[in-house]
Amino acid sequence: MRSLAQHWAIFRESRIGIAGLVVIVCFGVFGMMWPLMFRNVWDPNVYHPVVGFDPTMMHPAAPCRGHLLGTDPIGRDILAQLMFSTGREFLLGVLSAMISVVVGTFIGAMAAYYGGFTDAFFMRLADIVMLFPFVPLLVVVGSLVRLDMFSFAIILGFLEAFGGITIILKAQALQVKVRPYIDAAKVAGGDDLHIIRSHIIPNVLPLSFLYMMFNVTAAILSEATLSFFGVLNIDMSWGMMIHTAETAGYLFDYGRYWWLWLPSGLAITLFCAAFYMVGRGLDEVVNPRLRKR
Amino acid sequence: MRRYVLGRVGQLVITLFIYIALVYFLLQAMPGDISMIYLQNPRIPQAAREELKKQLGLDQPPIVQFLSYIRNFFTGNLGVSFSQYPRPVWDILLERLPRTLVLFITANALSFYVGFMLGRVIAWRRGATVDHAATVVGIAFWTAFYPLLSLILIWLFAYTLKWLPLNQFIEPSLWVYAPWPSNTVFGYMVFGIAVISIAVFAILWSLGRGQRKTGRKIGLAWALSAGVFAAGLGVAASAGMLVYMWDIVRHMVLPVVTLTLINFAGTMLLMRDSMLETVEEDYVMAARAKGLPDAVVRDRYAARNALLPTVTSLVLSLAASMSGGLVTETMFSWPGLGQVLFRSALANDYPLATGALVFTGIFLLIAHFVADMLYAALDPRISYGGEPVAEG
Amino acid sequence: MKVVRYSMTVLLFVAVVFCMGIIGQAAAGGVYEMAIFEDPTTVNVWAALGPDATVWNSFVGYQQSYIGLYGNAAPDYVFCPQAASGMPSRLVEEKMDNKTYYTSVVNIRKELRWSDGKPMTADDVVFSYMAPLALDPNKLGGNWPGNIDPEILAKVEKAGDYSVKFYLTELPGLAQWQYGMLQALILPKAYWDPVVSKALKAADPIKELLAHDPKGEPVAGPWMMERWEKGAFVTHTRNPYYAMTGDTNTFYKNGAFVTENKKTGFRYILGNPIGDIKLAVTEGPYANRLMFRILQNQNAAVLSLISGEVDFILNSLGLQRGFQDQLKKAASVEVVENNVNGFRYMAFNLTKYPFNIKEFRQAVSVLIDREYICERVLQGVAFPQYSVVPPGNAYWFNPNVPMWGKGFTRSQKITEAVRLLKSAGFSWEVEPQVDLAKDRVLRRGRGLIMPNGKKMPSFEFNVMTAGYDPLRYTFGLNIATWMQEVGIPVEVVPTEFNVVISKTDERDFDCFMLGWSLGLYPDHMYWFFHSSQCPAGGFNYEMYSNPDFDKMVEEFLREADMETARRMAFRLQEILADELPYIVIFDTPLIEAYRSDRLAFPYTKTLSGIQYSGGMTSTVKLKN
Amino acid sequence: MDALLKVENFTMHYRTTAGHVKAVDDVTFSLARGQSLGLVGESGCGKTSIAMSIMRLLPYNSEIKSGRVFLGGQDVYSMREEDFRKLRWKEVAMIFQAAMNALNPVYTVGSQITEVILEHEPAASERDARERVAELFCTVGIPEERMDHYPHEYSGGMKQRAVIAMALACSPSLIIADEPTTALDVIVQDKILREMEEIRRKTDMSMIYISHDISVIAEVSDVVGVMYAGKLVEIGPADDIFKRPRHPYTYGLMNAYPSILGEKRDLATIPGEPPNLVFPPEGCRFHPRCDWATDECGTVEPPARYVGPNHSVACYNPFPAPSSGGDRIGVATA
Amino acid sequence: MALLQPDKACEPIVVVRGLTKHFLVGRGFFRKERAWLHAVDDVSFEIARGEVLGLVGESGCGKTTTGRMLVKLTDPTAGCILIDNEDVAAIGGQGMREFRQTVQMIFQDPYESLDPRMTVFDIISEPLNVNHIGTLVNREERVAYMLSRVGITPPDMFFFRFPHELSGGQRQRVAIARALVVNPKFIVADEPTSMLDVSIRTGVMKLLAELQEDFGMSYLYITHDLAVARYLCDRIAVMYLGKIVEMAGAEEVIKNPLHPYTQALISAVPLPDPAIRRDVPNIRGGVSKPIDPPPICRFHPRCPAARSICSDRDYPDLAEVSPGHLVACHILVAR
Repeated sequence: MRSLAQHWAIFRESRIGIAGLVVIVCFGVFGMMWPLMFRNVWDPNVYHPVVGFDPTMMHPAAPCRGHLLGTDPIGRDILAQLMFSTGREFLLGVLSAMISVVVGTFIGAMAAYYGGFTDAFFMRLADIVMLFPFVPLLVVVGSLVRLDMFSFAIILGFLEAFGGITIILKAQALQVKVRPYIDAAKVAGGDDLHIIRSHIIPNVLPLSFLYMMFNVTAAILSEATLSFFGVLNIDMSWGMMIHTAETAGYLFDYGRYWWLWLPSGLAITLFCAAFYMVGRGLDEVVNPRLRKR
Repeated sequence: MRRYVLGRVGQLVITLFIYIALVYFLLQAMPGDISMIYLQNPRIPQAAREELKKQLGLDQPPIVQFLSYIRNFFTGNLGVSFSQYPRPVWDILLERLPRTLVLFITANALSFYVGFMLGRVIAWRRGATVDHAATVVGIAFWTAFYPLLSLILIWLFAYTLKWLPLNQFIEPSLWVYAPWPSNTVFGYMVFGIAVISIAVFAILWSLGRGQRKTGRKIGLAWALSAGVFAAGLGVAASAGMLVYMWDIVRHMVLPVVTLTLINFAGTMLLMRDSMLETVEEDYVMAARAKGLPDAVVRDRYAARNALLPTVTSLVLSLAASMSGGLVTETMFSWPGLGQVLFRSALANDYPLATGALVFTGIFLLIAHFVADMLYAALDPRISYGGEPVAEG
Repeated sequence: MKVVRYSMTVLLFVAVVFCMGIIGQAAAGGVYEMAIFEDPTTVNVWAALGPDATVWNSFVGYQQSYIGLYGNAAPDYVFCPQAASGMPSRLVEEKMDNKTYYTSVVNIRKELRWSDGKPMTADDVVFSYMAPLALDPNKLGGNWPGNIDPEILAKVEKAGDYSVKFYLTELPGLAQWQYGMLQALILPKAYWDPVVSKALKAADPIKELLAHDPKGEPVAGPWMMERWEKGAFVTHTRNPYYAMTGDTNTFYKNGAFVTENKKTGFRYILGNPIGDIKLAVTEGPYANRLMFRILQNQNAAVLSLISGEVDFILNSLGLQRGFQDQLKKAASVEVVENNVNGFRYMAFNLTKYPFNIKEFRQAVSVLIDREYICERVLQGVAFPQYSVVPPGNAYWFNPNVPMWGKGFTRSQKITEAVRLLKSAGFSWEVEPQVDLAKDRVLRRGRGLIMPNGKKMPSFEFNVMTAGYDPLRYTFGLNIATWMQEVGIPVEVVPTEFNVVISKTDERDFDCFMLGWSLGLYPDHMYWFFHSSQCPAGGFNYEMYSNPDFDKMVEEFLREADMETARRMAFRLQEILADELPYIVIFDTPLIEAYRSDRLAFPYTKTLSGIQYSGGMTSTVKLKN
Repeated sequence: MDALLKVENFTMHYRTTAGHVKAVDDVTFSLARGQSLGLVGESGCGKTSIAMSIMRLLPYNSEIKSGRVFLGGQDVYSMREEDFRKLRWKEVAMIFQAAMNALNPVYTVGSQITEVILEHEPAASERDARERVAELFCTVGIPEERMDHYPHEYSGGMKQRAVIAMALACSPSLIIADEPTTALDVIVQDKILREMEEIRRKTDMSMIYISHDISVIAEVSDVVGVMYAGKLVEIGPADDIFKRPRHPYTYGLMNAYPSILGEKRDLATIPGEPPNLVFPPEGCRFHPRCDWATDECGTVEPPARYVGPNHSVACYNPFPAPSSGGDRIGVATA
Repeated sequence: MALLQPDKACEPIVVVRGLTKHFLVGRGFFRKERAWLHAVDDVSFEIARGEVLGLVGESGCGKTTTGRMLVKLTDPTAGCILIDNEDVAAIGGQGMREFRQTVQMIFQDPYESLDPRMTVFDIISEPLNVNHIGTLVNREERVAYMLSRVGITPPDMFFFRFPHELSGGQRQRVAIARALVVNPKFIVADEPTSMLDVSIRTGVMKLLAELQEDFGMSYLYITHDLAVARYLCDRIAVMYLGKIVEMAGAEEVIKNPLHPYTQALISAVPLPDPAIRRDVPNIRGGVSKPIDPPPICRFHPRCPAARSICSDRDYPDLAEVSPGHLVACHILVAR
C-alpha cells in the first residue's frame, strides 16, 4: 500500500485516467460559468434554460451570434441549457454515487464483519435488487413519488447501494477482514466498531472510490434514459434536452437540427466516459495486480 | 452434484418468493386505482364502480389480496390485465416472451463473445495500439446515449443505406401469407437455439472432459454441431419455415448490433482485467516454460481461467440489457416484455406490471442459475460437496 | 477442422441468398398501408367499445368493420343515415302497460348484407340494442352507456323485416338520441346471439363475453379483419358484400347534403340540394387490403413514411411539429394541418377563497397572453382559444364570447387586471405600476390583499412536468410569471400527469392546467360544469356551481331540435366565458402526412384530420 | 569439463517507475552435465531472475544489459524465439516456486503433462503420452489413477510431485528447481528432496536448486553459489564452501541460523538490511553490513577471484584458508 | 504436577486444561450430516512466569488455533484457559480491557499484520488508544520508548511512516513494539520470524529473547522449526493433528526425542553441512485432516512402531516418562 503521492504518481501514468480527469475539470469549469454568465452577461429572460425565450427569431434557430449553439424548439438557448445542466449532472452523479458508495461501503463492511444473519440479509437483498430491471422499476417508482433530480439521485444511490456495489465491497471487506492486522487490532483490544471504522472501512475505501466513479456514469446514463422517456420531474438536463427535441419531432432529421441533439448527446457520452476513464485509471492504482511493471 | 443443484434451486425459490412479495407491494402502493382507468366513462354510476371493484377483489385488505395473488401465482394464474381487460396477464406475457428471449439471448451471447474475444486479444497485447484503441472505442460505446445511438444506426443502415429493415420484428407484407403466427416460429427458434447449444455443449463435454482436445476431436465436435445445425435448418426448410426465420433474423440484426455495441465493452474490459491477472499466474508462466505455442498459452491457460469471473458478468449484463430492453424494444419496434412493463406501469395496469416484473425476475433468476451451473461446469474447483482427497 | 468451419459458413451463406430471393418476391399491390403506434388490445367489438376503448382498437377494429343506423358524414360531420334508409320518425307519445313511452320507427336499407352474404335485417338491429341492455351497458363500461342509455331506452322492437321501433321512457336530447342511441353499432345476431346467451349463464357474463375471440364474425362494414399478428401488424380485406359501395355523399355550398346510390337506388336528401357542389365523395373501398403496421415510435413511423413503407400515419395526436419541415421537403409526401376538437385550459378550485371571485379569474384570463404564446412562442403551431367549444366545431362554436384582454399590450393587460381586481375589492401592499406609453412594467405588484382584508397566501399551480410535456410546462411558467407581475402569489409545481389526475379527482388542488379532447356534440358543457358533477367521481373538478347555468344546460341536453340547441349552446358558451370556471387558453392543430404518390383522398380539410375518419379507408383511392 | 550451461557476465535490469532495478549484475558461472548447483540467497537477490534468464522467460520490462547464456553450447539469446520455444522443456525444464500455482486449475494434471509431451514430440500418440505420464507418476510416487484428477484434488506434496513429474516429461538435460520445497512441511520436504536427488542420480541430469535455505542447498548440491543483491558473491564446491566459507556474507548466512545439531550456541547476526537494488551501494554491495569492510570495499567493486579449485569469491578480504580460519567455521560437525 | 506449586511467584501464568476446538466443515443447504474438523483436541499445558514454551508441529496441526484461543481470537469448543488466574472464557467488559493488557500476540506475517493505512505511531499506539491508556503525550513517550527498545531509532523519524516504507525486519519490530506497548505479562508469538529473510531473522529472534528477559514476560512461541524452538524456548511441546504428543525441556526434546513423530520430525530437518548424510525419517504416509477422527492414537497409521494396542485403545494420555518429559504413546508408557 502506498501514500497519496504515490497513488497520484501511479494514476498519472494512466493516460486514460488523466484524459478523463482533464475532461471532468473542463466540465467543471463549464458548469461554473453558468451562474457567471447568467448574472453578468446573459439576459435572464432570453437565456433562462427553462423559461427563456428569444422573441427576435424563429425557433429552433441554428447556431448564430446570439446563440452559439442555437435554440431549441421552444426558443431556449442550447448553450445555456448545456451549461445549466452540467451543474445538475454533477450534482446528480456525485450525489447518487456518494450515497451508493457510502451506504454500500457501510453495509458491505458490516455484512463482511458480522457475517451470519446480517450478511445473509443484505446479500439476499442485493440479489433481489439486482433482479429488478432498473429502468422500468424507476418508471414505477416515478409514478409513486415525484422524482425530481434530488430524489432521483437519492433513490438511484440507494438502489445501487443495495445492489451490486454491496456485493463487491463486501467481497473486498471480506478480504480485509481476514487480514492479520484485523486480528492484531482485536488483540490490541479494539471493539467491533473500532475495527470497522479504523481498519475495514479505510481499506475498502479506495475500491469504494473507484466504484463511485463508475456509479457516476451509471447515474447520468439512467437519468438521461428516463428523461428521454419523459418519466422524470426534471426541468432541464441533457437527457431532457434530447427528450425535448425528440417529442417535438426534431430528432430524426439528423443532419439538419444537429444542435438540438449533438451537444447534449456528446456531453452525456463525454461526461460519462470521463468518469469511467478516471475509474479505469484508479483501477490501476487500487488493483495492484493490474499494475505490475 | 444433485445436492448442489437442489440447494441452488431451493435458494432460488426463496429469492423468488421475496421478490414477488416486494414487487407486489411496491406496485400496490402506486397511486390511482383500477376504477379510474377501467371506467373512464363519466356516465357509469358510483354503485357500478363499487361492484366492479368487488368483482376484481379490490375491496379486500391488501394482505388478503396478496395471499390470493400468491395462491394464484402458483396455479399459473397471474390475474387479468386492466388495460387489456379481460385478457389474462399470463397470455400477454407468453405472447411477448419468445421475442424477448430470441433477441436478448442472441444479443447477450454475441456481445459476450465479442467482448471475450477482444478482451483476450487486448490483454495479451497490453499497451499496444490495439489495446488503447479497443479500450477507447469500447468506453465510447459503453457510455453512449443508447436511444441516440440506436436512432443513428437505424438512420445509417436502414434509412440511408437501406441494408437492413427499418424497424419491427417481421416484414408484414411477407407474413400476411404465413401459415403460422410469428410466435410459433420464434418458439421453434428458441427451441432450436436450446437444442443446438445443448448439443454443442454435450459434444464438447463428452469429447474433451479433462483431456487435451486434439484437432481431430475439435473438428469432430464442429462437424457434429454443424450437423445438428444443418438438421435443424433442414427441418425448418422442409416445413417451409426457413424464409420466415430468415426474415426474423434480418430484423434482428440491427437491434442485436446495437445491443452488442453498447454491451460488449463491459465484458471486454472485464475480460482484459481478469486476464491481466491470470497472465501473472504461475501456471501461465509454467505453460510458457513448457514451450507451448503462444496461442495455446493464451487460450488454454490465460483466457480459459480469465473466463470464469467473466461468466458472472454475463448474468449481470443480462439484467442490464433487460433493463435497457425497454429502450431497444421502443427504438426498434420490437414489442417484448420491456414494453409491456413500461406501458403497464404508465397505465397503472398493475396486475400486468406485477406479472411482467415477476416474469422478468424469473427469467433473470433462471439466468443466475444457468450461470451458476455454467460456472460449476467450467471450474472443476467448485466441488458439489465432499472433501478433497487426503494426501497419499 | 477448419474445413468444417468454412463449409458451415458457406452453407449459411447459401441459405441466406436463397432466403433473400424468396423475400424479394413478396410484394403486393392494392394495399393501403398505415402506421399505428400501439398494438390493439382486442378485436372483440364488445371490449373495444367497453373497457378497452383505446383509439388504436377503434382504428383497427370497429371503425373499419361496423356500421350504425346513422353516422356523421365527413368532412362536415353531417348527421346522416348509414344502415337506416331515412331519418327516424318523430318521437310520439304512446301508452303501453300503464307506462308512457316515446316511440320512433326507423327503416333499414334492404340491400345491406353481412360479409357471409346473409342480409342484415331488423333482427340484427333489435339484437344490437337488446343484448347490451340485457347485459347492462353501465357494467360494460366504455362507450356502451353513451350509446345505449338504460335510463332512457326501454326496448327496441321489430316493426317489420326491415324496420325497428324504439321505446324511450322520456324525451331524449340530441346527445342521447341523434348523437347517442341512433349511432350505436349494429352487430350480427346470428353470430353473437349464442355467445351472449352463453355468457349470460356464466358467473361473470361480461368478462366471459369480452374474453370471446370473435373468429369468423361477419361484419357489415367495408373491411373484414384478416390477420392480427400481435405486435407486428393487422390486415383487413374487402368485405365482398359491402352494400354501400357506390354511395355518393354530395355536399352543396348552401349546406344541403345528398346521399345516393345509383346502383341500389337509395337516396337521402337534407336541405335543398341546388347550386354549386362543394364536394362529392363516393364510397369505395378502392383498395384490396388494409395493412396496419404497428411501429412503436414516431421516428420509426416517419422514416417508414418517407421511405414509402407506409402510406399514412394513423395517430389521434398527429405528428409533432419538428417532422413538418422534413416531411414537406420529402418527395411525394403531403402534409396537412387540421383543427382539432379540444382545448387546453387552466382551472381554479372554486370552493377556495379567493378563487371563487369571478373578477379574480377574469383578471387572470386577461393576464394570459394567448396570442403571444401561440404566435411568438409556438410560432403558429397553436391557436388561441376563448370558448369551451373550439372554433373547429363550426356548427356549435360561438365566435362572440367575451375575450378577456384580447389584443392588449402587456401593460394594458396589467392595467385591466388591476382594474378588475380592484373592482372586486382587492388591494396591494405595493401596487403594480406600468408605463402604458412605453409598454413597460415599472413596478411589480407585491402583497396582494384579498377583499376580506387578509393577505393572499401563496398557492400551488400544478402544471405538467417538463418531461411529460415541455410545451405546457413552459406555458405554466409563463402564466405564473404574468400573474406574479401583478402580485398574485402563485407558485408553479411541476406535477406528474397521474398525480394531477388524482388531485383533480380528489378535488385537492388550488389551480391546475390540463386539456380535453371532445366529441362533436358539445354536451361536455353539462359534464364539466353542471353542479351534479361536483362530488368525487364527477367531472366538475373545479366545483363550479351556478343554478341558472344548471337549469339552462339541462334544457340544452333535453332539446331535440338542432337549431334551438345551437342557440342554447351559444348562450351557455357566453356564460362560461364570462364566469370562467375554465380559463380556456389554446389548442394545437393536428398535423398529418401521407404519401401523395400512393394515395388520393377525396378531401383532407376536416375537423381532427384524416385520422378522425379512421384513415378514410373506404374512400381513399390508391394510385398504383 | 563438459559445460551444459554457461552464464557469462550476465547483467539484467528491470525497468520500474522508481528506476532501474539492478537485479542481476555481472554473474558468471557454469554447470557441468550431471552436476547440481545450489543457488542460495535472500529474497530479491536475483536467484529467480537468473533462472528466468536461462529459461528466456523474462518479463517485458526486463532489459539484458550484457552477457550471454549458453545452453548445451547454443547461445540462448541469439536463437529465434520460436526455435527456443521448441527447445524449452526438452533441454531445460523447471520446477516452479509454488507448485500449487504452477498447475492450471481447470485441466486435469495428466492432461497438462501429456500436452507438453505431444507438443514436443509430434510423433507420439496420445496413448503413448499417457503411458509415459503413468510411468512418470510411478517414478515420483503418485498413484497412476490420479492422472485424471484436477490439481485441487491433490495435496500440497502431491502437487509438488506432479510438478516434478511434469519437469521430467521430456527428459531434459537440465532442471531448474526454484524453491521446490519452500511451502512444504519438513517431513514432506525431506521426502521430496530425497526423491529428486535419486532421480537426478539415476538419469544423470543437471539440476539447479534455488533456495533461501542454506541447509536445503547443503543437502542436495554439488556446487553452491551464494548470491547477494544481484551479485554472485561466492561459488564453489559444496564441501569447500560449507567447510571454509570465504565471503563474510556466506559466513554470516551460515551462522545466522540455529541448528538442532551440537550444543545450543549464540547466533551471529548480520546487521542492517539488504540494499535497495535501484540504488545499490557503491563498491561491494555488502560492505555497509560487513564487519570486515575496508575503505576499498566502499569504492570499487571487488572482482571475483579464485581462492581454491573452482572456488571463487568476490571480496577484497576473504576469510583466509582453513589453517588459520578454523575457529571461524560456524557449523559444528556432529 | 511438578510445576504446580502454591507459591504465588511460581504459580503458572497460563494454565490450559482440556482445550478443544472443533470446526464445522462442509455444511450444505440440504446437507444433514455435519463433519467436524478436530483442530485442537483436549490439549493441556502450563506456562510458568518468565517461561517460554515452544509449540512445534507441521502446518494444520492446530498450533495456531491453540495460540488464537489463548488470546481469545477464537472461542474454544471445550476446555478452560486460566491466564493470571482469570478464566479467559468468562472475561468481558472491563475485564476484557485488562485482559488485553495482560496478553498480547505477535503475528507471523509482518507485511499483513500492520494496517497499510496507518502510520507507525497509530499502529503502536492503537492498544493504548482503544484501551484509553494515558494521554496523547504519554502515549507519544511510550511509543518512542518502545520503538527505541525494538531497535528502531531515532523513533520520531519513524512516527509518521507507513508500513510500506519500512523493510520487513523493521515491520516485524514495529509489530513487536505494538505487542509490548501495554506491558503484557504473556505473549503468544505465532511464527514471528518464519517470513523473514535469514539475515534479518536472527536479529528479530535475538530481540525477542532479549525483551523476554528484560520484561520478564512469558511466551507461547509457535513455530514449525525445531531449531528455532530450541534456540528460543525453555520447553517444547510437539503437536500432531490437534494433540500434544510430547512435551519436555527444549534440549531434552532435541537430544532425546521419545515419541516416534518427534523423532521423525527431527530427523527430517535438513542440515547445513553436506558432509552429513541424515537417516531417512522413519515414518509412513502423509498427513490427513482430522475430520471426525476415531478416538485412538492419531499417529498410529504412520507410526513405525505401531501395534495392535495403538488402534485398540483410546487416545494415549500425556504421561511423564522421566521428570518433566511427557509423552503420549501407549507403547512408550507401557514400557
